[in-house]
Amino acid sequence: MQISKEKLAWMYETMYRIRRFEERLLEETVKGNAMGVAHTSDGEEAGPTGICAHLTEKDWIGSTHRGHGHCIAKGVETNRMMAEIFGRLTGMCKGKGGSMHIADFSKGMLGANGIVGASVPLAVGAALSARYFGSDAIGVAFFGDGATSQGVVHESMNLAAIWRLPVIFACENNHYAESTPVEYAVAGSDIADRAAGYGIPGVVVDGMDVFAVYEAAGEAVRRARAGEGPTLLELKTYRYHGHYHADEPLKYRLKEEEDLWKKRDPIPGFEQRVVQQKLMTASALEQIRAKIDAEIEAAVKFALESPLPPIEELYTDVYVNYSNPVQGLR
Amino acid sequence: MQISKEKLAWMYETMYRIRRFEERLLEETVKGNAMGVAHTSDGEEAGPTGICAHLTEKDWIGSTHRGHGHCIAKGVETNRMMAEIFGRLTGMCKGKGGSMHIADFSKGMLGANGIVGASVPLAVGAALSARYFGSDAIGVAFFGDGATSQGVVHESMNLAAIWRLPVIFACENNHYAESTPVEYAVAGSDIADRAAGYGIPGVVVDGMDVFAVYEAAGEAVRRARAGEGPTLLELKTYRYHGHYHADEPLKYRLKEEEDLWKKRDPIPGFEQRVVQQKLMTASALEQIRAKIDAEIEAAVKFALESPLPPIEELYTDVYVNYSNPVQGLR
Amino acid sequence: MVIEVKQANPMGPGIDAPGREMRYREAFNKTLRDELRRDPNVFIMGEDVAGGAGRAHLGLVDSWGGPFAATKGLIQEFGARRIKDTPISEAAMVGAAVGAALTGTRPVIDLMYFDFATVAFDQLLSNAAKSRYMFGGQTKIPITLFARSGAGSGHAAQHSESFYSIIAHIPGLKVVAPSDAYTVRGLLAAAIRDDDPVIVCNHKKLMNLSGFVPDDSYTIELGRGRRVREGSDVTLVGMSWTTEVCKQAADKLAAEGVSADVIDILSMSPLDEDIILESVKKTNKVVIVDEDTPRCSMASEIAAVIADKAFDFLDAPVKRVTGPHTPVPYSRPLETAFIPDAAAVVGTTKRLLGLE
Amino acid sequence: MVIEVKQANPMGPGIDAPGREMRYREAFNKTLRDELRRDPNVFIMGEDVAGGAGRAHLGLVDSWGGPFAATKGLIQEFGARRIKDTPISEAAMVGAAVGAALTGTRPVIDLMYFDFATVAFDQLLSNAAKSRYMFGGQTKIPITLFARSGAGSGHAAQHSESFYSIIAHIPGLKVVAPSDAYTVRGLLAAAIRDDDPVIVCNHKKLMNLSGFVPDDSYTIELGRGRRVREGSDVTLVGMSWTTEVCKQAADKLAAEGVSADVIDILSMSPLDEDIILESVKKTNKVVIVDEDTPRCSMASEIAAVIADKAFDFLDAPVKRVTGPHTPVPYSRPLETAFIPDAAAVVGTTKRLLGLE
Ligand SMILES: Cc1ncc(C[n+]2csc(CCOP(=O)(O)OP(=O)(O)O)c2C)c(N)n1
Ligand SMILES: Cc1ncc(C[n+]2csc(CCOP(=O)(O)OP(=O)(O)O)c2C)c(N)n1
Ligand SMILES: [Mg+2]
Ligand SMILES: [Mg+2]
Repeated sequence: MQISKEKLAWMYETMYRIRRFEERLLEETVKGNAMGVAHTSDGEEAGPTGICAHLTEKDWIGSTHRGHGHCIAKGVETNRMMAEIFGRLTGMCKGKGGSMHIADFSKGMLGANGIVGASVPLAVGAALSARYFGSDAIGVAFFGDGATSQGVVHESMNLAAIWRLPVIFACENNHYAESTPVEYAVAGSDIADRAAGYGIPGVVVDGMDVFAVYEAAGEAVRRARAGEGPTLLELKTYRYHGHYHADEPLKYRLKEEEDLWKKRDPIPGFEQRVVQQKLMTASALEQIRAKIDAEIEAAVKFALESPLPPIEELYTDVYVNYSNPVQGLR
Repeated sequence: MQISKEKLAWMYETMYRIRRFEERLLEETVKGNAMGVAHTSDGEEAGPTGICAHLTEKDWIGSTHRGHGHCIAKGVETNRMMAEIFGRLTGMCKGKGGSMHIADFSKGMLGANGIVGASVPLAVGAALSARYFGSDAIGVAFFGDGATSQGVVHESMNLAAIWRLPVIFACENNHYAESTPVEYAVAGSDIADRAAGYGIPGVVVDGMDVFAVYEAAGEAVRRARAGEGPTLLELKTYRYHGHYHADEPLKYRLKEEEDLWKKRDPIPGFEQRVVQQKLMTASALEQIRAKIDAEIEAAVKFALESPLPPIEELYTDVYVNYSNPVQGLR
Repeated sequence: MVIEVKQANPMGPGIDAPGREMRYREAFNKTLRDELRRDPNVFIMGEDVAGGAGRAHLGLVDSWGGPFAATKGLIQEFGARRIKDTPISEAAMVGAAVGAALTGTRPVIDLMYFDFATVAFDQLLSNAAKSRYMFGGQTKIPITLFARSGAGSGHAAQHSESFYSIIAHIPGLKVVAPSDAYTVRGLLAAAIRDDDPVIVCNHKKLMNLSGFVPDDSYTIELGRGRRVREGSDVTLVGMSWTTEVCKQAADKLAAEGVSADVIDILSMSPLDEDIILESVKKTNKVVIVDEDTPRCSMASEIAAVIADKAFDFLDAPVKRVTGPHTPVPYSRPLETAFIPDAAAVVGTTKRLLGLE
Repeated sequence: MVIEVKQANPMGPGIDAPGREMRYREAFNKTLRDELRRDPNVFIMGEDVAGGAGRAHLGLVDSWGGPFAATKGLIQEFGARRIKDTPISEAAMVGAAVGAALTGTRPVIDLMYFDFATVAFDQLLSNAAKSRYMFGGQTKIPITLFARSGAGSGHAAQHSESFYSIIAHIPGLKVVAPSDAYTVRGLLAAAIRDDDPVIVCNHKKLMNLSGFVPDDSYTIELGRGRRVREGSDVTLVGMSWTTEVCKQAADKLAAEGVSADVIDILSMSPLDEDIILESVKKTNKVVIVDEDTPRCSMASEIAAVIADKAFDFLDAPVKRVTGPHTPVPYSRPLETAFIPDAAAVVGTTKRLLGLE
């Protein structure tokens, strides 16, 4: 597997950007600066990074309640993301969506989604559009292990399979849905095994290793663009924090398990490998980190200093046209 | 495989009862005596018969819009079925349900259902009850090839698999969902392959051969009663008539195909085999047919002579208790 | 072309345009064809919309043509790219339609029976209705869904729903209910051209009724009702099939010397409050007729609007004539009794007017 | 025990029974425990209702305890047979609950957020609501579902719904909305003991409010509202959180010399029309306060009932104060503006009374 220098740097930068974003967000959430609930994805950076490394802005991704990593990997600006989570007018959605609904249509990001499983039909629909227009764009649906239990995910896989749509089903198996262990809730051994029932490839991937993800995703993207149909990737991964900011994961999982996963952290793993293989220098990595640290600090500052949306925003964006609006009967 | 004389006779009687019921019903429907739509299941008799041969009244089945065969195999009386379809007060549901909603809770028949896929969670729920009460009763969900595309079917299979519930998923693959061929709508090769994704057995069964069904179902029932969990049976079968009484199937399938399937008709197939193997005599078979012919004629007569429900029935059976009913604002 | 609807006789030769009588279902099918021709981004998805999918090589095409022949004959002209048979996966279909709409196409979905909106309900409520708002107006969701509503065909409880109110309740969705061949053509075209998600409800009892339809394509503005009878003693408000019922009732009432103004709301969301309020301000009495079950229904909404905004003009209680708070029964006499009919409307109106 | 609710002060020491102050969520949890003890056929299903499922052997039990700790501490007493963690499969869960209820158990389902009723919507509408009717009364469906409704917690559009009206619209279902610790105990117990499907809506903003709760178990009859303030100038109708809003508004109005009668409907289906009509017949003016979006809402239904059945007693238009016809926004100032508050109710009431 050949990866260009630029791509390597991009991967590192992206993973580290996600990590810093999530860490800083958690701090700000605890301080009360994020308005609502925040689901962070630190630990899972390799998945979106390794996949989105193959995508351009014309490709589409669908995302979940745990969507910051997907957004960042797809190129959404961190200051407008942070502002969104802080409920500001400068946010990606003018503060109307929040953490669970960050979208950026200019970047091919179809939106985080608060309904478990929703990303999947949406990404299939984007793939359908791509096919309809004869473009070689593809759709990627990110979804969790827990989401495999939503019927619409199954329906969407079948639909994409019979139509051979250019879509990748990227299941981020972080081993928990809220507090529920995957081995309790999901029947069968690997989630990737579900693919066989639809006659499509299902691949188990080390979701802590961005190179492994990059490789598996490369083949899935190739298939999709070539019109060979969908692929199910199961990225085995782990979320370092609780389900949401206030959750205490040690109520349902063991410290030993956390430690084991953290030993396989995708970021130091990447650092060691690229330095050892002399693909990047320690100081180049250091420079990237410094740049990102500054970027994220700036994002927090940007968000904090941005105005809140005016009350009139409550009433806009419901429809493109609606002849007789009802603005609440006060 | 040992099958008692009584069971053999029951099988023949049941298959023939279904066949006659459907044939006569179609005639009456054309005459305008059945009030609504009728989906007949002639051709598919071996499936419900071979499965229900293992069940008692304490076991539960869930059924579909094409439910007459399931009802009959589970012991529902044909005169009350016919009366239901004719919209009469003497019908199984007082004429309020019709063909798509025949239920008989005294016989373990959870109801035909007009929503594709609905039988599946209902049968899983019945299996859950059985487990809850510590009984060895089981649930059987009959559903079509088309129903595999409903998300709830998938959700139910996963749920039953993780809980090892005593349930059988009996997919009647009659190769069409309305006019849509299974090979178009259902990804993968055999529907039975879906089972592997849930870590449960999936078995392809010749749904035109009641002995094959009986044998496969026997093992599935054994597993269920023994607490070993669910099984997916795919019964390959064929409906002789259109999707409903007025449908013309030759618009979407070939005469040659119909002829091939009809050559494998489960009823003559059974006759030849039992006579050849000297398990039953031709005259015994003849006697059964005569009995059933008379029964079905009597059912038609019963239905035609039964009263229609009085208008007050419109308002009853909505709730067990409801303090402030609204009887239409006239 | 926008055809002016002459209030006095909006369905007949009062429309100044060449045209002909045709059945509701024919007007529907014709409109789909028009819109497919008009806009290459419009495509249709649904179960058996063509039928016998994948069997063209056996000489089998257009084998079903959609429920009630809605899409009959379209695959021959537009091919399988634009007339897409789907598996029985309403949720995935609607979800995918939203995804496709978000990315530049204009999907039209045949949901078959209105009841099946339930299996796709989350996609409607959480994605179709909310995406534009949640995403701060970044995008639009130009999808159209159509389905058959109503009792009267012996399909029983799970195939006879009229729960428009559930959809009209949801901000972000629009709902229209044509009441004849003329309005289905105009409303369906408007729905497909609209940039928001629109649900078009076709009552089964309207399917085979005929009416005058102009030859040229036209739209009826979403959110506009119409007057189908001019009168002064009482306002009857109808929607979908009950517009037909109101017209019958108005004719019977006329024979008894009662002059009824009949308003056909056509659009349930947006709702044309003005035309209703104007009529009530004139007649001072109103009977709202809705086949749907009564609680939190369109009838309730219209009654509430009137009780607020035309209160000072009301001379009598606001009356609703609706289906009962029950599922739809199968047996014909019960099913018939479920549906509000002209006799019920006449009876309620006469009691309201103190004539009985 | 059935405790008589003293109209004048139904939530405080006016109840003649030993008891204590506790939070809404505590009363809820306590009631689940009571009912699980009372009836061995009652069991609970839902996502993370215990949490960390299957990890008892690692010393990890009750790891989540359900959303808002609704089911906290129950698995220790009742075990995994009766406190069942499920996958994220609301449709299968509700469908299986119907199947289980049809065969003798009494399932109680935690749907988590009210919004998620949408993914199980077909199971609610087509199976839970209709089975008894379609099957001619052969069976009953004693299931209870509960979920958290309402805005105010920064969860945005897909976790803040109040669409009770959609459920109340459906014949065969019942819906209740407790408004404090006292009523949640009585209504939840009544719901679980009821033989029909009942949905219990718990507003997020009520969860941590405290109120007096009798020690002994009791039920509040489904379909009965209550008066929470006695007054004569205007009727305020509240439900769920807006009952709290109406009480605040009544206090403010009292300070300005306006005496408000506050009716808390408690049950949305069945609806206690009598208590509302009685009040309106006394005050001749009404403001209905509903957080839900306005079209075809509970507020619409109540307005329609009043406009029909208390018309002759009305001195002024029937007013609704509701959320706007929009999804729920995320950013706090917008979210706050979405929810009807006491100021809005006071403003509308004063305008209605000609005081502003
Ligand atoms: C339909 C639906 N049901 C339940 C929820 C509540 N919920 C939010 S996240 C979550 C767990 C999701 O688990 P998984 O898919 O594994 O994603 P992860 O949180 O692990 O990234 C649940 C149950 C929801 N948002 N939508
Ligand atoms: C949710 C839902 N979608 C669509 C329909 C309409 N419909 C009724 S039967 C049917 C085909 C079912 O096919 P299959 O499951 O193979 O059963 P079969 O008719 O072949 O017995 C369809 C699409 C329905 N009843 N329910
Ligand atoms: Mg997970
Ligand atoms: Mg089939």
